[in-house]
Amino acid sequence: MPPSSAKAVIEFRGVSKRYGVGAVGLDQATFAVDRGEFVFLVGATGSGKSTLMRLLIKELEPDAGMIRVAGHDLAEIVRNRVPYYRRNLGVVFQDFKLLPNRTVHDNVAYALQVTGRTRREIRDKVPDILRLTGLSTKLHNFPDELSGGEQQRVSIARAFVNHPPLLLADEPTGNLDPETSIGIMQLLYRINRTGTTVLVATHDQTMVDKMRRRVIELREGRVVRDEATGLYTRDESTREFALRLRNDAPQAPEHL
Amino acid sequence: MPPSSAKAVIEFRGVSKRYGVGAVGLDQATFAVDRGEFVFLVGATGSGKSTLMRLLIKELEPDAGMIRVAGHDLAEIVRNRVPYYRRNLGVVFQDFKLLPNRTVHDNVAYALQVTGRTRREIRDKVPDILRLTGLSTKLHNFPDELSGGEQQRVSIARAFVNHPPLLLADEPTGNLDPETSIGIMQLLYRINRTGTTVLVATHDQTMVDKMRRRVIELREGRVVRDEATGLYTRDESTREFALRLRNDAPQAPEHL
Amino acid sequence: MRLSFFLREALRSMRRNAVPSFAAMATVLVTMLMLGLFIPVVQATTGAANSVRKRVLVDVYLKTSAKPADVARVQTLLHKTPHVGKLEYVSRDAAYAQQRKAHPDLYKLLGANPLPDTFRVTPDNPDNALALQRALAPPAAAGGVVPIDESIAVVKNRKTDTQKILTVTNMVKVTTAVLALVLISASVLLIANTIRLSMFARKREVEVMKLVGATDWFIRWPFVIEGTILGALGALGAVVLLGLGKVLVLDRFFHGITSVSAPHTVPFAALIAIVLAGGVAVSALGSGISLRRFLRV
Amino acid sequence: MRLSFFLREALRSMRRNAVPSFAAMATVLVTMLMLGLFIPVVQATTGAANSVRKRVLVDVYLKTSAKPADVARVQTLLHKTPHVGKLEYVSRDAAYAQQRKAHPDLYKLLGANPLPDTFRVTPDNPDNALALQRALAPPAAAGGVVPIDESIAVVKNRKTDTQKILTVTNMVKVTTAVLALVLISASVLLIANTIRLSMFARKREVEVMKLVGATDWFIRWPFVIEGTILGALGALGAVVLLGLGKVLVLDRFFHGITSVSAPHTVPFAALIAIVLAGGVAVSALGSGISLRRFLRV
Ligand SMILES: Nc1ncnc2c1ncn2[C@@H]1O[C@H](COP(=O)(O)OP(=O)(O)OP(=O)(O)O)[C@@H](O)[C@H]1O
Ligand SMILES: Nc1ncnc2c1ncn2[C@@H]1O[C@H](COP(=O)(O)OP(=O)(O)OP(=O)(O)O)[C@@H](O)[C@H]1O
Ligand SMILES: [Mg+2]
Ligand SMILES: [Mg+2]
Repeated sequence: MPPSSAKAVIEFRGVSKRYGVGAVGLDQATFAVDRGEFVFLVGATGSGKSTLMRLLIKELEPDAGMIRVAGHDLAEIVRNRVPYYRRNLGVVFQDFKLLPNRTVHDNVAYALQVTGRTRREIRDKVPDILRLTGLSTKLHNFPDELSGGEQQRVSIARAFVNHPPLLLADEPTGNLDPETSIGIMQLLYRINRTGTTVLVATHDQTMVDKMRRRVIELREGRVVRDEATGLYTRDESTREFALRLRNDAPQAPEHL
Repeated sequence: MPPSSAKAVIEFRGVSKRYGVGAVGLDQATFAVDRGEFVFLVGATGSGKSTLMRLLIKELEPDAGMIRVAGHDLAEIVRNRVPYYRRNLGVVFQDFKLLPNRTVHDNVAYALQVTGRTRREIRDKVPDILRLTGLSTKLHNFPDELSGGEQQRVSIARAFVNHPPLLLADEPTGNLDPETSIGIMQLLYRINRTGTTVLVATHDQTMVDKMRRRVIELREGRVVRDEATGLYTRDESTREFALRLRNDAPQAPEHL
Repeated sequence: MRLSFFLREALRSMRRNAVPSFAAMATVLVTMLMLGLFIPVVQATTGAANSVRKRVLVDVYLKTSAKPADVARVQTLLHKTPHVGKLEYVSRDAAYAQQRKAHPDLYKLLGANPLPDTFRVTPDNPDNALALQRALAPPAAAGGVVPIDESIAVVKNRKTDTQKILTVTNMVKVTTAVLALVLISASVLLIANTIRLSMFARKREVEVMKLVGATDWFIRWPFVIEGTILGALGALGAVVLLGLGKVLVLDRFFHGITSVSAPHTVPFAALIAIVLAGGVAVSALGSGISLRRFLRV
Repeated sequence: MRLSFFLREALRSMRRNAVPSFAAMATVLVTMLMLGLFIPVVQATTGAANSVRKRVLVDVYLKTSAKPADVARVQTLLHKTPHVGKLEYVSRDAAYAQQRKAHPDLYKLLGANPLPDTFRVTPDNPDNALALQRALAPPAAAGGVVPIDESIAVVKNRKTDTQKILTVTNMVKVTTAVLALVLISASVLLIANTIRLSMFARKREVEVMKLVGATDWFIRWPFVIEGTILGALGALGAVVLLGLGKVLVLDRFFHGITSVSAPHTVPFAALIAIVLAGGVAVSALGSGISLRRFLRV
C-alpha cells in the first residue's frame, strides 16, 4: 500500500461494506481524493455509490478498512462528535431528505442554525443561495408543494449554503432538465474553483463526458476505473465551462 | 375546437390547474393521445409534467377544462369508483411511492391484490416482471434496503405488472444508469407494441432524441410543442430498437 | 382468500410497525386494567352504600301501657300509612330477650323489663324515612311532635343520623357513578387517540394504497383486524393482570372478607367478559373510524 | 437567540403536526382530569375511613357497687396498661344525664339510673383495640374472661363489630392506595405512550436533522419545549374542567356537605398545582426520553 498522501481530503483503504447476506455495498474500495479535486463517481445502479457517500458521512460504519477524511480516521470520531464532523460536509442526498415541516427557506436555514449562526447571517446567506438555485419564488413553499426538480434543488442549496470544505452530491441532477443540470454543474464548478473538494455520484454520462474531470467507476462495490478523463482544465472560467457543457456532441479538444 | 377523435385515449381540453397564489400547474393545456401511441412529455423542472400526471390519475382535480380518458370524463367519476378507474392505469411515480412495510415482491403483488387476483396469478406474474426489471435478487428486501435505482425499478415493475391499457411514467429513468435506462425503455417499447398507450415524462434529452417518438413539451404549464420527431417507426423490432438506442450519437436516419 | 389475505396483512403490519402497535396495545391494556379495577370497586362501594341505606328504619315505640288491642290498632294504622314498606312487630318481651342475649352483662344490671312494644318500620324507599317519620308524628301547632295514635309513645329513626346516612350514601353513589362515567369515556378517548396517532404514522402508506387502486374497504379491513387483534391482546393482558391480582392479593389477604363486605360485586367472569369485549370493540371501531380521515385522498 | 429559536421551533412543530400535538394534549388532559377527580375522592375515602377508625373505643364498665377508691385504683391500673391512648372517665350520673338528654322519651320510661361508672379508653392505635380488650379482660382458664380488677364488671368495645370496622376500613385504605398508585402509573404510562407515538411519526425528520449536523440537544430542546407546552395546555384544560365541575356540581349540589364529610380533602389550589405540575413534568420528561431512541442514527 502506498503511504497516504498528506494532502488527501478523502482516503479509502480497503473499505468493505456488506448488507446482510449477499448484498454487497462496497468491496475493498481503495482510493484517495486530493484537496480541491472534482471527482465523478459513476457505476450501474446498485454498484455502491450511495453506500460510499453514506460511509463518508458516518451514517454507516464499514465492515472492514479505514476511511480518513482530512486526516482523521472516521472510526475514531465518537458518537457525540459526529454532528460537528458532519457540519464540515455539504451533502446532496439522492432522496433529497428535506424536512417536511419546514418551508424551502427554513430547510436551507436549518443547516446554518445547527451551527449556531446568527439570524443576520441567515438573512444574508439563505436568499442568496436560493437565488442561485432558482428557488426565489418558492421560498415559502413546503417540500410537498414542490416539483421533483425543485425539491432536488432545495437539497442542493442546503448542501451549499455552509460553504463546506467537502461537498458530496448523490445524483444532484437526476430530476433536472438538461438546462437546469448545466446550471447546477456550473455552480458545482464555481464552488470547486474556490477550493472546495467535490464528489459527485451521477448517471449522466453526457455530463461526465463533457466535464472531463476525474472519474471513479464502481462495479458491484469494487473500484474498477479511476482516471482523469483526458483534458483536465482547472483554469477554465465558469462561463467558458458552461459554454463547453452546452456544446452538444463530445468533440475533440478545443480552445485549450 | 376540433371534435374529440373517437379513438383518443387521453384528451385534455383547456385544462388549467393553479396551486394557491402564483404557482401554475397547468395552463389551458389541450392535446389528445391516440390508442397505442408512445408519447414523451418534456419540459424544464416545474413546467407541469407531474401535475398533468396527477390530474390523469385523479389525484388532483382541474380548476378548469375537461379531461377524458378512454371516452370517460374524469369529473364524472364518483369518489368510490376512483379505485376502479385507477386500476386501468399503470403509474410510475417520480418519488416511487413504494409501501415501506412491504418487500419488493409484496409491493408489486399489491397492485394485483387490490384487483382481487388469486394467489396463483400473483405467483405467476410477479416473479416474471421482477426478472424483467432485474430485481430477482432483491425479492425480499424492503424499500429502504434498496438503492435509488432499484427502488425506481420496483415502481416500474408495479406499474407494468397489471398490463394496464394506459401507462404513465414520471421520470422512470431519473435514477438509472444509461444501460439500465435503455433496458427500461426497451421494456416500455415492448409494452407499447402490445397495444398499450404510454406517456413518459422525462428529462433525458438523449433518450428522447434517439427514440424518435411524439414529444409534447410543456413550459410553465402550457403546451408549447407537440410533434412526432421525424422518423416514427412502429414496426421496428425490440432488438433493433435497443441497438439504435445504444448507438451513441444521434445520427441520420439509418436502416429504414 | 380475502379474509386470509386481510389477516396476513394485519399481522405483517403489526410486525413491521412494532412501536405504534405496541403503543396501541399498551394503551388498551392500561385503560382496561383501570376499568377492571374500578368496576368492582365502584360496584362494591355502591353495594355498601345501598346496604347501609337498607338499615334505615323507623322505630315506633308504643307506650308501656299499650294493650294488645292498641297494638292491633296501631298495626292497622301503620299498614295504611304511605311509604311504609316492611313492618315488623317486636313485643316488649321479645325485645328484652333479644337485648339480654346481646348484652348479657349490661342487662344483668337492669331490674324489670324497661322496654316497650315496638314496630320496626322499613320505609318503601330509604329516602322516604324522614317523610314517614313526619307522617307518623306530625309536628304539632304548639311545637314538638304529636304521634298520630295515642298509644304511640315515640317515633324514632334507629340511628339519630338517618339524614347523614342518606346524604352520605347518596353522595357516594353519585360520585361513583360520575367516576365510572369519566373512566369509561376516558378509556374510549385514550384508545381512540392512540389509534388515531398510529394511523397518522401510516398516512403516507394509505395514500399510496389509494393511488394504486385500492378501495376504501380493501385498505380498511386489515387495519380493523389489526385493531381487533391489538385490542384483544391488550384486554387479554389486562385480564391476566387482573386475574393475578385477584389470586395473589384479593384471595390471599382478604380471604372471606370480600364476599362479606362486597356481595354486590360483579362476578369475575362477567368482569373479564366486559374488559375483553370493551377493549376489542373500542379498538376495532377506533381503527375503522380513525382511518376515514386518511382515506379522503 | 438560542432559546427563542427553540421556542419558535416548538411552536412551528405544533402547528404543522396538529394531529399528534392534539393527541398528546388530549391524553394529558384526560389523564390529568382523571387524576384530579380521583385524588380528592381517594383522600375523602381515606379520611372517612380514618375518622371511622378513630371512633373505635374500649368501654370499661365498673360494677355498680364500685366506690370512688375503686374508680381511682382502676384509673391508675388503666394508665399503666399498654396500648391505652386517651382515657375518659364518665361517672354514672354524668352518663345518665347524657343519655337522658339524647333520648329523653326513652329514658323517661326508666326508673332509677341503671348505668354504671365507665371509662372510655381510646387505644393508641385503632388496630390495638382488640389487644387492649384482651389485656384488660384476659381469657380465663375456665373459659370466659376475667377482668384484671375485681371492680370492673365488663370490658366492651363500643360497637360489637370493632373487628369488622377495622378490616373494612383497612381494606378501604389499601384499595384506595392501590387505585391511586395504579392511576398515577397509568397516567404516566399513557402520556409517555402518546408522546412516544408522536415522536415515532417524526422519526424521519429526526434522522434528517442528525444527518445535517444537528447535535442531540439541538434536536431535543424543541421537542422538550413542545412537550412542556402541550402538557401545560392539557393540564390547564383539565384544571379548567375541574374548576367548572367544582363550581357547577360540587358547590351547588353538595353545598356544605363536602366540607363536613370530607374534611381531609386536599385544598383545591393544591390539587390544581399537582395537576399542572404533573402534566407538565410528565410530558416534558416523556418527550426528552422518547426521543432518545430516534437519536441513535
Ligand atoms: N439497507 C440496506 N440493506 C440491504 N441492502 C442494501 C441496503 N442499502 C443498499 N443495499 C444494497 O447495496 C447495493 C448498493 O447500494 P447503493 O445504494 O450504494 O447503490 P448505488 O450505487 O447508489 O445505486 P443507485 O445508482 O441506484 O442509487 C445495492 O445492491 C443495494 O440493494
Ligand atoms: N402542492 C403544490 N402546492 C403548490 N405548488 C405546487 C404544488 N405542486 C406543484 N406545485 C408547483 O407547480 C409547478 C409544476 O409542478 P410539477 O410537479 O407539475 O412540475 P414538473 O414538470 O413535474 O417538474 P419536475 O421535472 O421538476 O418534476 C411547480 O412550480 C411547483 O412548484
Ligand atoms: Mg444511490
Ligand atoms: Mg415532476
